Amino acid sequence: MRLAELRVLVLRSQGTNCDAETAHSIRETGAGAEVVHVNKLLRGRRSLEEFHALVLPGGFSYGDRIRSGAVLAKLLASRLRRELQSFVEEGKPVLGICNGFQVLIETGLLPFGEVGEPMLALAKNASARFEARWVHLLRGAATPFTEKLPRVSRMPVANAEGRVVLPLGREQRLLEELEENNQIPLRYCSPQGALAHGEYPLNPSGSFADIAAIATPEGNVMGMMPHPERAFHRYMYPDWTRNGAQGKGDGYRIFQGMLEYAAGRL
Amino acid sequence: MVPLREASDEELAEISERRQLALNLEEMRAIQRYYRRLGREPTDVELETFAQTWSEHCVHKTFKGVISYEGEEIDGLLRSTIARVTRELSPEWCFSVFEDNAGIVDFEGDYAIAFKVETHNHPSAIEPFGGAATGVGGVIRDVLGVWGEPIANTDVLCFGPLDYPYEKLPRDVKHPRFIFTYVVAGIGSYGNNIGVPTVNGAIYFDEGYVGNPLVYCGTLGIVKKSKYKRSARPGDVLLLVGGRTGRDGIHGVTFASSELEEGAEETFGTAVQIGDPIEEEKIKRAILQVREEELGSAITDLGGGGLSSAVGEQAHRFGCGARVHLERVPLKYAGMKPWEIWISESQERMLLIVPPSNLERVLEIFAGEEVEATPIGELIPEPRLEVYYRGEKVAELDMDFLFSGLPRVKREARWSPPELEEPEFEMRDLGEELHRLLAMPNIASKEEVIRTYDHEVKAMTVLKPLQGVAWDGPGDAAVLKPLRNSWRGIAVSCGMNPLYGKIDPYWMAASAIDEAIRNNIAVGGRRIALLDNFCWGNPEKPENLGGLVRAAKACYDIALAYGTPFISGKDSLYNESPLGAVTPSLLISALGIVEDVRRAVSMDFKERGNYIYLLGETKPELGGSHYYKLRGFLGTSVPGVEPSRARRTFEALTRAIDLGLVKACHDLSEGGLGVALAEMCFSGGVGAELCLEAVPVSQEMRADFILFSESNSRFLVEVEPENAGQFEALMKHVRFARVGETSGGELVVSYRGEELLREDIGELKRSWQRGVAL
Amino acid sequence: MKWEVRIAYKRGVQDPEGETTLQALKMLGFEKVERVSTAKLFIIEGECSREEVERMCRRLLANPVSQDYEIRRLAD
Amino acid sequence: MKWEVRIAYKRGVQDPEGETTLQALKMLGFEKVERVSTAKLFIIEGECSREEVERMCRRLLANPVSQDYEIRRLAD
Ligand SMILES: Nc1ncnc2c1ncn2[C@@H]1O[C@H](COP(=O)(O)OP(=O)(O)O)[C@@H](O)[C@H]1O
Ligand SMILES: [Mg+2]
Repeated sequence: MRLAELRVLVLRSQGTNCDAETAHSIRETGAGAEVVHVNKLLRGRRSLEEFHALVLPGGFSYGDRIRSGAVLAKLLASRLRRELQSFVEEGKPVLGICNGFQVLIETGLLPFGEVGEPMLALAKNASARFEARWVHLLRGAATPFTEKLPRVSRMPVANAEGRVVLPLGREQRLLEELEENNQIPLRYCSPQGALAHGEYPLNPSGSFADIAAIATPEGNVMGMMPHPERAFHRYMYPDWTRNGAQGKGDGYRIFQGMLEYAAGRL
Repeated sequence: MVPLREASDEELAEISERRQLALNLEEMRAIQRYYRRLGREPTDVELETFAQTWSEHCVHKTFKGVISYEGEEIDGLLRSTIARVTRELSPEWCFSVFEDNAGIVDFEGDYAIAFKVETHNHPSAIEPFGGAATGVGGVIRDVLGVWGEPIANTDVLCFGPLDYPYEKLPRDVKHPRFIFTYVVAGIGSYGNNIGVPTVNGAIYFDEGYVGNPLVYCGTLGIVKKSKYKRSARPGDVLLLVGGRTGRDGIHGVTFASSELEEGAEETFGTAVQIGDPIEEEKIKRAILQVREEELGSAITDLGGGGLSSAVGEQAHRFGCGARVHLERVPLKYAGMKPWEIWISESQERMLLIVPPSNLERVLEIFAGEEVEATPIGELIPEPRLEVYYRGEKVAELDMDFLFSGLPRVKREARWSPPELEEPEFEMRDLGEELHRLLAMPNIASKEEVIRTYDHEVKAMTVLKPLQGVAWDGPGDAAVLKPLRNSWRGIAVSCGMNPLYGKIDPYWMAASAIDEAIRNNIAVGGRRIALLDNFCWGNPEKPENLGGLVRAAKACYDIALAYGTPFISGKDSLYNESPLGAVTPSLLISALGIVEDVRRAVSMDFKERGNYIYLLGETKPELGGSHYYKLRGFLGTSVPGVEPSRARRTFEALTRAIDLGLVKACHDLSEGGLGVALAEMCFSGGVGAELCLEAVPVSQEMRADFILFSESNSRFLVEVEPENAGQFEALMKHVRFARVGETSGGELVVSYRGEELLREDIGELKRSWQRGVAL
Repeated sequence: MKWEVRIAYKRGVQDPEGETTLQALKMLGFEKVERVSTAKLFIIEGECSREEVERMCRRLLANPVSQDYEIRRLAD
Repeated sequence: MKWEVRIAYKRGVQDPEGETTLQALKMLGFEKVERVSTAKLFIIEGECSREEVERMCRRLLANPVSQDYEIRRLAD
């Protein structure tokens, strides 16, 4: 299938606020994108099946009340469970950005692709603050989303709850498992590519093991804290006045990877 | 019914007081005469309507009244100063000025940019989180109220010193640290949640803000001119959309038009609100859809005065009347009285006017976004405001009297220069002084605050508030690229100089304008439009008003000379607390066009071995400077502005930027040359060598004065040596000089062969970053 | 000593989190819930008197204009 | 019926808000405070059984990885 024939669902709910630029990014990468309100899915007016890929954009779904992403996630998990599960099992790509990452964790889809009880959490940043800053990301496990990235890429984060927490007492074991399964595609690092080791602000949230993104073992579902749509063009970079405004940025490569993968398997 | 016709003057005053109407005796008498003519008594709903519609907050009595000042009769300060600039310039690119909730200027094709800045001072003093948050929410609604899509926020905040002793705080005055913390949290929370980036602002600290913190909130939006509907007619439906109406915010405008006295918390406790950004985000989506489908005939926000102001003003605007049924208004809880419903200022509500044939589709759009939308009445041909509650008429007012019956206020204004002296003191080690200046709270890095605000959501922020090699240098203005398929951008900047006002408000205003403009020019902005926001003490005190008049006069003189029209603004008077009047503060916000955002210039030095130019003339103008303040002085030599010379500088610099000759540019403001240079160095990770004797001065000056004078209209510019000839040719008619070169890791300043200062730029940065911790 | 400080918005001040929670619970099938409100707790340990905790509330933790606070001593 | 649900980070999971509050209190001169932790309360009204409230916690209000919940019946 050609990229242009792909139809990507950018799912929004009340409080989603990065849907427009995310849809733009998809279109500029060459695919079709449609922003659809979750209520349309819940009421059966639209269906996941119509689409080749799903993106859960950033924002504050339902005001991030209770916990970031929790309300939207629980609605999806309880009312669209089957559709969502089969979408994932068909191998269609699902990308959660920031709030979307939180949603994917709260649905249980991350880390192992099963809708159900969450096995991870995204907790309040260690600084107890909202953190809006650019970070460096070290590419780890290969996923369709990240394979086109350079070893060290740059994107901005903007969140209050971005600290990945693993189940107490089982952190090391689960971490090893995630690593073995190639499930940690991005980690916070220094400009030179050395792991952040929790150091602030390289790792802006205090995320466990510097985890910035998590994917399923199959690799078609990924959640990431940084915002690729805000690093899509070079002119969006915080230092383009030093290094030039021309060309695409690292964020573009995330969308490109996702879409080429979707096109390739159809 | 309220017995008014037979009331004595004392009784009139007592009624106004007891009902918190904030109407003065003359106004009460005008109302009394009206009812004597009608031959009946007013209802409480009617009285409240007058109180709202005639409040300082809603009609700007002072700015529209008659002021006598130094033998001169000023017939409408707004009209004869601020708005007059725009009238005399009347640029064809001004789409809508002073008439709407926000000023609107052309951008590109069918697109225009709306900009509005508001203040939310009193609420923020009392409930800083909620006050600041609803300040953001309110100004965003101003932009929605011109069918605009909000794209960016600004915030300028003024607090007392963060180390202010607790013992000195009067009862009911919250500590500056408490206010600072929660105001910042409130701004961030609302802006981040609703998904509008906060891209520009400033923070000032001064003793005068202890009792009167100031919170200025601005919003920019994109307007489609062809979809800007203002065509309501009788028969059109009044549609109330958004959150439910509660008792909150009752008497907010009368509150804003009164001084903050002890016990204000109890009296005005209901004026406090927290806000719900998600509700507003939903409203925004629905309104933009209604706009796209062109289903509405008018729109306005519900701000001060709630329904009573919004309905009345809209009907008045379209030359008709309105009929409203208050029992249709969805309430948060039962038991509200009709007048409470009528004037409630519950947040997150808007008023749409919709032709009946479009109503069904509009309701469907709102339902789709999970927003309540309720028809509450309609416009009627008769020029009357009729309000019903459960079938009973609770108010019937003549539109004409309501909108033109307000007796014009007459006020006295007086100003005499304060008795001040120019200080005499010895120069100390300039390296140390520079470190201390950089750490002064007004100058120090605000990064901790800025990073709690999302400044990039929407992916339009091309030049960010923080710039440079480590993304942490202090930018002069933000540049946004509002359209995905166009390189045209806008530059947003601000200027404010509260310290200068303590010497002369005229030069304070002139300097604020100059600063806002030069910040904008520095990044590549042009065709600049201005907004003014006055925060002053009680204007009934002639000394307060005198300063205000002087500032307004400067706005006229300077903005006209610069060719920069005002497009909107606002005044907040009565900023008084048990500690006295606020430090008079004029914020100027500037909106410029950037032809191609790829040519925008950041302030960080880019490379070693480049030339450093200083544009503009340095004068012994240290009155109100941070250098004086550091040494404990105020002084008298407040910076002036010479518009014709400055304009030449601005224009030449713009040409140089367009030709790509400018590698970095920073304006000189607080802390003057020394601070600006240090900022450019540590932001770029590049040192500099500066020869002070090369600086163009107006007269012989001490080295420390050259280094720290705050003369206006100056820039530092980095230019590559191979472009020096072309750059200098462009500057032919400008006072300028090459003052140094970029170099290694140090900032070195010499004067006539003697080294005055040699500092490591990393150390300078550390001093600057230590200044203000959240 | 161990103190529990409970802070809630005063009645009449909006509680969007409570409202969203109510909606969400209903959408998840908990139909019988009628009202949800929220509050926040600070558990403070240290040798502080009740008066000091009061002062903490007024200086930092709560805003008496919009919020009510309640202080409770907990068993150590 | 009226239930109070208390949600807190599990022991062992960092409570950043508690930590910053501790620092802030110390900065304000409350030197004797040793530890601050935070929790959130949901007050739920309606004809629900304890089991239902349990279910609300598991299905929405708490994340079992990072948070503990406690349910308490309040007097009506
Ligand atoms: N409260 C604030 N909100 C948003 N941006 C801010 C705030 N304070 C400062 N900034 C941003 O920080 C940068 C530097 O501001 P400031 O410290 O006032 O510098 P300068 O006086 O040198 O122009 C600007 O981009 C400004 O918009
Ligand atoms: Mg500046």
